[in-house]
Amino acid sequence: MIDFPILSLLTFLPLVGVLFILLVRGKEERVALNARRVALYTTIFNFILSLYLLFNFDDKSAEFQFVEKAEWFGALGIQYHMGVDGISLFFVLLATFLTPICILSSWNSIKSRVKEYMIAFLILQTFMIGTFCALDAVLFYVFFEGVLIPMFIIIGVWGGSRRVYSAFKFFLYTLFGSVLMLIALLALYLEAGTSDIPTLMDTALEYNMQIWLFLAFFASFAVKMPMWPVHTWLPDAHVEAPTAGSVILAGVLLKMGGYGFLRFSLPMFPEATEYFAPMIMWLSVIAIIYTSLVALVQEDMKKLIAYSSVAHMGFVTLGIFSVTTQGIEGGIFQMLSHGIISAALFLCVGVVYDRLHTREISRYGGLVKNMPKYATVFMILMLGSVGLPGTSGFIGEFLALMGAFQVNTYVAVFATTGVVFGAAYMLVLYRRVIFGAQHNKDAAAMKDLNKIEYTCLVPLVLIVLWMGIAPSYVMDRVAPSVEKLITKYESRLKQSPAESIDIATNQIGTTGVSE
Amino acid sequence: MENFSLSYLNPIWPELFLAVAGMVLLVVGVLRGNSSTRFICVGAMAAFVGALFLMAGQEITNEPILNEMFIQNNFTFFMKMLVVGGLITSLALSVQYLYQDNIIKFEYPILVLFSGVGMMLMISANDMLSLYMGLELQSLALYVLATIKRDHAKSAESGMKYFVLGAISSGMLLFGISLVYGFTGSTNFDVIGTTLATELSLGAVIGFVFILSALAFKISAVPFHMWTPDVYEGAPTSVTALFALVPKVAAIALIIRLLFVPFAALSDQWFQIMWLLAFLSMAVGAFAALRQDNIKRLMAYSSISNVGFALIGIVAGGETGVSAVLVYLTLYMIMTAGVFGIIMCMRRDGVGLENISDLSGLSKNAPWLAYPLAILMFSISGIPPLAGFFSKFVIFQAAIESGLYTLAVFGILTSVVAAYYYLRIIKVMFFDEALDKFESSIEFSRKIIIVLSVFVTVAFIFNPSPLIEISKLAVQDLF
Amino acid sequence: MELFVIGLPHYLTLAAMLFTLGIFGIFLNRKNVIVILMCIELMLLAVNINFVAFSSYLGDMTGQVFTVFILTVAAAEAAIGLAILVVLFRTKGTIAVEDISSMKG
Amino acid sequence: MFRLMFTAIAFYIFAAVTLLSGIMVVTAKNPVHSVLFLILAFFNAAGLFVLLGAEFIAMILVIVYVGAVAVLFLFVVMMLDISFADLRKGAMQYVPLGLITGGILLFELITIFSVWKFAGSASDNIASKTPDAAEITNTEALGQILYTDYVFAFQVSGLILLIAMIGAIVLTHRKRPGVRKQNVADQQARTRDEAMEIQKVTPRTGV
Repeated sequence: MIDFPILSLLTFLPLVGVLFILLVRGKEERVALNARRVALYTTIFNFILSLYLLFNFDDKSAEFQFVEKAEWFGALGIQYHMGVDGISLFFVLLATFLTPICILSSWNSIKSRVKEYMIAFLILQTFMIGTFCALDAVLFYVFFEGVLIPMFIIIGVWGGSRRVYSAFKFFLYTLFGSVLMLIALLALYLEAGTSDIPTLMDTALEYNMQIWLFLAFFASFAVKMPMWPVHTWLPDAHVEAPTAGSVILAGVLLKMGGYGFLRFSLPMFPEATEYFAPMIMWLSVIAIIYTSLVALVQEDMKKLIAYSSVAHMGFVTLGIFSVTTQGIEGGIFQMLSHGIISAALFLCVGVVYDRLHTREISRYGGLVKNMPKYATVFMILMLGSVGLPGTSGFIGEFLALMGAFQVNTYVAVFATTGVVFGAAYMLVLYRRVIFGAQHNKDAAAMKDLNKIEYTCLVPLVLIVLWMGIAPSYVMDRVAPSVEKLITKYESRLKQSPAESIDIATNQIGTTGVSE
Repeated sequence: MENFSLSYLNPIWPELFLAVAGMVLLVVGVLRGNSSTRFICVGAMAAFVGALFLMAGQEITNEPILNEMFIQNNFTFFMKMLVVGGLITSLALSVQYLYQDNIIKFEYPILVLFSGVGMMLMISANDMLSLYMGLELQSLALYVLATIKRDHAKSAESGMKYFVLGAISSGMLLFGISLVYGFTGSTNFDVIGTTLATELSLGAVIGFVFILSALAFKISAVPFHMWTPDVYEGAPTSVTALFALVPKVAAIALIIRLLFVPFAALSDQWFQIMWLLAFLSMAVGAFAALRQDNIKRLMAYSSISNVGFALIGIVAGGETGVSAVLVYLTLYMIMTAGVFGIIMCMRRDGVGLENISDLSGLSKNAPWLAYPLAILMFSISGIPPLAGFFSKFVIFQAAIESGLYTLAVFGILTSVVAAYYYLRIIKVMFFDEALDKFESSIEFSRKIIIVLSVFVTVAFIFNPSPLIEISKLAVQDLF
Repeated sequence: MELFVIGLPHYLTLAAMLFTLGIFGIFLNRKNVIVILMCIELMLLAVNINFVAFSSYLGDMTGQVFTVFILTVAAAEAAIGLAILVVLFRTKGTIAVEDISSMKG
Repeated sequence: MFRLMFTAIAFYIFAAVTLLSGIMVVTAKNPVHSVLFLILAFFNAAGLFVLLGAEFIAMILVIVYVGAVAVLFLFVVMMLDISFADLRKGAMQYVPLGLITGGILLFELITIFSVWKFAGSASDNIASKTPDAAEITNTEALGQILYTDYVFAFQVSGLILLIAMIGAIVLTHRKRPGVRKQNVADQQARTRDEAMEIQKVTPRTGV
């Protein structure tokens, strides 16, 4: 189809930007400006390059496309293997799309150590794109885990007052989950003799093995998602991270968990998935309802949106683990939609935070009078987050719930109440910030969106609307891959009827003796 | 004897060369006094480099010579390369330090050189006698090195502690050797191996346990680790760097050879012991380090936990396990070299600093130190895409392959705990307020070491295969 | 009559007792480095008895050769140990080992 | 029979004295006494070695250990002005722990020796057979293998002694300013011009 390694180019191009920034010398202000520029140009160019990916993507095929293979870890037979299918395509785009916006949004708000900041973001982009493109489990792990380094630095250096605590919590929570995944990955590698993801998807594993591996992978992805009850790092990280950090965290990093479920858990451990799916669906429902309630009482805007993220991710896991076509498609769509909406919402918080340096809801009010553009943008996003028909949020939630209905009515009914709560806290937020009396003089004097903020927010709003009105563009590309996933999943389940569900008697947990 | 020709000594040439070079340098030093310290340092490094070349040009014989006391094969070749590389690194790091810290003694590089000879002999030992002699040669030199800053109470204390515990451990080693000798009638590794394979006696097992505990002391595996933090803290930093880089590698090489050549038949027994040592080392190394404020002590506990990880590979055994240990040691050594290079740069007003809090805000004052250290810390905590991840990867791969699930899961969890204290250093450097600047003069050789260390750490991901393949080749002679 | 037949076990038992005594002595005299050094010498003596006894009963010279080298090395070790002791005394004015814990773990 | 009895009695005496003086080394209040008891222990161990037919080792033990090492200990003990009373304070608190550890260790070791058995092939493994004592003395036998079969270890022991020497010097040797030493070369190199100065002394002025 094409001969140039577009995925590698996409992944490693940001590093070229890093090199350029490293070479920048001179006065501090000049360095800062140049660093911003280099970062912006690199990421924009990367985004344009990723559009090429989109336009050349064969929407009939469920196979991996743009595949690249190269020798890497020859001694262990681990390859450098990249490729995208319908599931990962849009996540790559999400990553390339949000990064320039992040860089633009921190154009003025980041004043210290600009050079390092931009480097961190570019490296982060490399890891994010790599995670979604990797078709080798070890390669995936390298990218997946590598994200921790720049993110730790971003939260810790440019974050708020409790940044150190949050950065550590973020790092250690995520690390804890993913090291368990590493062990599982190694076990998987030894069991199947390869770490190639497409091959692993076709490898049938023993039932007990599946259960253990599923749990280990689940530990990692659930923390990353994050699922209740391991979500507690997220509000802290969001609150303390700089605006762009929150944007990328909510927009892309959380999706790695959901993507991991689709890439590993479902296709590789079908029996285990079937066994655990009901439990996970209930966990999702708890997440939706509980965190919505928590969000309702938040006084901090970022915290509120953070909790709403957990709730929205609940819909994602609900959809994915219903293992129905609608459910999974809904889950993916919800992830994409949430990636855009929550990113934009965090940007909105950033806009007012830059002006007033507080995120307390009660400090604002009546912004509609002095910031009409802002109020409009915020409204569309708020409605998207609530899931109003015509916005992207609606499609995702609706499909996910449809999927859940087919499997378990109770779960679906409870989850639906979550939608109501979701509407409640978002509307309350909107009313308190945008309407009401202008009791704070400083808030009343704030200027409306400036050019940069406008440039950041408008594309996001347009995409929210476009995805809501014409979801088929995305869906058509996602559908074949999802279809294939489901077909394989079901055929695998039929092939090997679940044997006895007796975990206690298996041998995996005990220590073996070396030969 | 009449057929004796010099070519018979070919396998031992590098050691002979080093010993002679050491003596020549000693004479030069005595004649020219302490003012020649720098020259002698360079001379010792040159001697080591010469030994590297001699080794590289050697033919691998795998035939024991000198009354079957000395053997040279792929495994010893790999380990000696590592040891000599570590020694060159530690000398390159210390030259400037010796002058800054006023340890201008020409004996310093000579002791390092002879300790190197001892380690090489130890690695190549094929007999309990040559093992003991090599071990003592290196230990004695290291005892003196730990104490070398003699008008400094901490240095003297650390030397004393190291000496006392080292002497006790060599007493235990000898007692074990005597029992093994008594039961098998030989001190030769191969003979012991074949004897034990045919007949297992309780006495030999007990003797073996004594030997193993003595060597556990040398690698500071828990519960034989008590000396490590004190010695690391008290010894001059250049000596600490040496301790962190080299002797453990040599001792682990020795343990591997002992476990897989003479005591291979006792694998059921040593499996349990090593399992426990690995488990405890990882646990203590991770948890005790949490409350350290001194960066040298922190590195001591870090080395304890890293020894624990290396031991996992030994427990896993087989070609995969042992070659994983070699990969692990190599990468750990490279990263540690960089870390100590940076620790040595922590100086203000002519005083070497050792507290983690002294690093505060380093990323603003001296980003060229802070970023390398951060990279190395991330790497040691095993975060991809840095080299440290791959060292953990091969170890845990070996563990899983041998079904050591408990050990692997426990190890990986302690590595999360350990990540916390490595992160703490990064936090101090990046998130805290800046203090005064460090002294800026950094010698060229130290810069080179830091740069190389960071470069390998970052670039290892691009081609990890050669190291793994070489280490696989190296361990073939063991099985 | 049994009592008069001195066999290998007699020597080994003696050596074991001496060795244990050495270790016990180290525990007992934790504060006094110089006695610790002497205890180490006792341990080495026990080892030597072991080696010579084995050598004699196996009819093998290796054990005796080993002993010769142990004696040599032990002499070197004692010299270094005492030198370090002297250094310690000069800098601290005491040889008490407990004072050595000015470094806290 | 008599010979056997004599050997047995000698063994018991030597062993008992060795052990007792060992105990005294450990428990004596004054380190000087410890050293002296250590010397006694060495002497008796040398006796045991003679009983085992290792005269050379016995000799070396006396010469090297008693003559050099123990005297070195004595020297250091007396040279350092240490208040030994302080050193013993609180020593008793470790006795229980020490007794328990030592007891367990001893029990285990003696248990092993009571079931003592050479490996069947142990006597086949012998590297250097002890020659007949009637033909060749112990010292000569040792000498014959020490410099041939064990030349490697012999050389390494040389290096170890070198290290010990360097170590002892580097740690304890101090340049003492103000100590005048004879320098033969300088003395020899002196010329008359340097050594003498001829001055004209005018009367009643002084030099």
